[in-house]
Amino acid sequence: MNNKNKLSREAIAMRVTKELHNGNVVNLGIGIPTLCPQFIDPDKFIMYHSESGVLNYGEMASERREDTNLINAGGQYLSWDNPGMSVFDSAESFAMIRGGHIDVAVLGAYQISTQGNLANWKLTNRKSGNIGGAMDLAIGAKKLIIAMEHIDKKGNIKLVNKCSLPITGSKCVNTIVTDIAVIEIINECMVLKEILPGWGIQDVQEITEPKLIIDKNLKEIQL
Amino acid sequence: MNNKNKLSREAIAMRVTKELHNGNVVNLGIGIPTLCPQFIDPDKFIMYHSESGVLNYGEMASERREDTNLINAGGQYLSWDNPGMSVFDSAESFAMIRGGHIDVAVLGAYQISTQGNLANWKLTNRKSGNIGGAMDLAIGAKKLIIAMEHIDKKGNIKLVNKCSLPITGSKCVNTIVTDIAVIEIINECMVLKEILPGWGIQDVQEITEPKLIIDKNLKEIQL
Amino acid sequence: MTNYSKIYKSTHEAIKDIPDNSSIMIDGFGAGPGGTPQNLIKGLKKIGSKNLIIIGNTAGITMATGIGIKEGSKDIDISILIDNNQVKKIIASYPVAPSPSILTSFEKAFNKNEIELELVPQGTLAERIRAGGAGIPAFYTPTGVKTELANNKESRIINNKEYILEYALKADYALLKSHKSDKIGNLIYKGTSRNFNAVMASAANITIVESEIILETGEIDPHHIHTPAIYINRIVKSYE
Amino acid sequence: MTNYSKIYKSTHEAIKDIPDNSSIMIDGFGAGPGGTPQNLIKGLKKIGSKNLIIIGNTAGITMATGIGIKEGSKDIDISILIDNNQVKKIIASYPVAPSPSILTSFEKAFNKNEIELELVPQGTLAERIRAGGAGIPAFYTPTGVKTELANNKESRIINNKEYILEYALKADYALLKSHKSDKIGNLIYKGTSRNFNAVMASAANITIVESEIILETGEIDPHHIHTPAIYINRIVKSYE
Repeated sequence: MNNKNKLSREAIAMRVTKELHNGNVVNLGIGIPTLCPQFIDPDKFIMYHSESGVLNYGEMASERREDTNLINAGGQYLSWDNPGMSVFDSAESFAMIRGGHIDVAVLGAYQISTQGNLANWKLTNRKSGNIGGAMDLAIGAKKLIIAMEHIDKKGNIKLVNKCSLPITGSKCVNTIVTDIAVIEIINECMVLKEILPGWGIQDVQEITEPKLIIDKNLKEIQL
Repeated sequence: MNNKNKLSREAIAMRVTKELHNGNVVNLGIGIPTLCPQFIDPDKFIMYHSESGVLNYGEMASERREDTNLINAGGQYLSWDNPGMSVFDSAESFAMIRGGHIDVAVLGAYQISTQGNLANWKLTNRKSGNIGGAMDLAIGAKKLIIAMEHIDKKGNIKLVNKCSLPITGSKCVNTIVTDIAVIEIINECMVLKEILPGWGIQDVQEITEPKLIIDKNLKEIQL
Repeated sequence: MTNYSKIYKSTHEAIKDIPDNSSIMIDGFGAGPGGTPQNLIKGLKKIGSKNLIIIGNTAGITMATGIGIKEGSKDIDISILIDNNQVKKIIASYPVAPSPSILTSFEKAFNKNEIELELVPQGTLAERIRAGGAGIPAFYTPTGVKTELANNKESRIINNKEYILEYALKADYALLKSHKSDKIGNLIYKGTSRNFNAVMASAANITIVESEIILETGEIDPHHIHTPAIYINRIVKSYE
Repeated sequence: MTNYSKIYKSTHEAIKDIPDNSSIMIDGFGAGPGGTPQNLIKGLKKIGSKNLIIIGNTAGITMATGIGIKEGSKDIDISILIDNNQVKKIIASYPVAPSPSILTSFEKAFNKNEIELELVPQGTLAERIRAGGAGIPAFYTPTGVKTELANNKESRIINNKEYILEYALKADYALLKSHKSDKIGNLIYKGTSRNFNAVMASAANITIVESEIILETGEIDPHHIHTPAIYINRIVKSYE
């Protein structure tokens, strides 16, 4: 089964961008989510927000113009050139998040439960983990999309009945885009909406702990 | 007794300014307090704050340069020219007040009780009164000075055992500068510190309901 | 794609969907016309929506008192909505004229029990609106403790000091006035006209701004923006 | 009298009175050196005050990870205070390196139980500090509800949604970095280096800023000031 084709990290990001609509304010977490902007339909206007205190940022800075005073939450240098960018303090940055002003947050995950609980800040083999802005984004964004590989590198299942890792937020996940499927959480059930060609429902179910509900319009993943 | 000399409103303001120290942040209420700046020792640097969202304002604007976009809380036009002025929003303006960043507030009063309760927002013959920033200033300023006439125009006593009018703040008044005396509230007692020449202790007591404690260093009012 | 624009063709287009029974935040510190979205208020009178709840610092004192307005000015305030019987309730800190001898439109209606009032200290009003925009449902504050405004409010001792619990304020609409706006709604206010505008911007479902100057997106230095575009839904040009 | 000045002659003069057992807010978003008051941190190492509580977004991850710093840079972070055994407790949202394979000074000490940690979500940290500066002793927030951070915290249902109660954070000192300051302490930050600096400014008993550029009072447009002078007690020039 694991020999079947899977989407690349870039292709996962590409699929996520179909969930981002014209005029949306979007916060992208570290990892796969950061890959999204390059795949956005150029007709769409997306305002990107970062916890570090910046709205409507654009490209990464070219190497010559890197400025330690303009970074995203992951410490990447941003360009000063995006028209309409604004900068502000951390209280304002999180007022935007907690206050419901972010339309979509895209984050990674260690585990997601069928209730929509998200675990993405702490592993059991480490005495502490990093929360950063994840707990605020999890409960504050109007829509929370998780972009991740369906199972982890060691083959452990990430879509579970109950998170064994400490959770980041309760009942907060709306949509999960993995390398083999698109799943929505509806009424505390995982609903299989799209599936990668070459994968059968049973193949996906085998690496998904909760019983999947199959959407009556189940489609192939559209990129 | 009422034929005795009393301080003018300007002289009350002049006495108040002796309580304002170099480097202080000061908020001045409408009425007598507004008269203070003209009497400040020019060697003192005072940063004036107004609830309308301005810090370190200076003179009133000359008539030709009045701008409805730069006012104090009383609606008076301020000059754009004071070096080091800043403007900000109302949440910030009151964060400054409530957060204890105002060294001295100078307000007027209808009544003050011996506990230091202040009543200055509502009269009984009117269905509503104006609170504005008074309740925030009353409890937020590090030191609250009241500048007022000792009795009102109808001869009613304003320094009382218990306020009959709705209060603005509880146990908040520190110092009272009137047209005949300077009184400090210490341990819920009114302590007579200074008295206008020509007035005897008994004269002041007659128009002051609480029993005055006489400071052992009772002085004439120094202007 | 920086051609994205939130600009509406006219005041009327920007506000015509405001229904009866809406709650509306309207800035204007109240001591003068600075920061007051006068065209949006006039437009709101024209469309005539009824039973409105208006949230602002004053209940409209500028027109009746002349405070902060220049001689011969045609400045208006929310009194025109009260006179037009559109307002059922006011939430404000400074509802009446400073002098009891001047009766504003609000006070006349209030004395006849034709309008409700929720009186809120100015700092608590600003903080409740900020909380509404910032996802904070309630907070404790020292302002108003042991006053009649504390009646029926929860109180609590924290570190030996008494506080009362205040709840966030949100609204269906906010009507703002800015000095400059770019096409996506990054705003700059002038002087003290920022005061409640910048706080209300975040606390409404739909925030509409009239701006004296409209700039191309990219013309404002990111450091100079007072209200980031995230909070703004609709923009109209302010005319004299 | 605009000759009034809060400028100190040297970093040492500005911080030499910081005693043992102080709580100190230090900005630096942590993902790189932007906004970090590196000279004040070095000065604090020199004076050697012990048993400090440090409040910041990270527990010092820049030096160990290289995140956000340029090759060959000599940028430092609060790790130098931890290495010097000056810190007893950290309050932060992002205390360790993103990769478990990199051990920061903090994580080494933490794994040996030589240092305490209070972990706070980033937005809650910012809001608790803002509350500390704004006279709000406590507030309810949705962040962290039903997570292990909610253990031992009061919770409350408001309008059918669950929230937890969080308390204000204040400190004895705040150490800031600004791009510009005038002589009375009106500050301008550059880009995202504003983030926790502008919030911490208000929440300490004594706020000390190192500024890249020092201007005469009056040289900054009142509209462009990010942190008003009311919050600043001491200013020093930042040197490379």
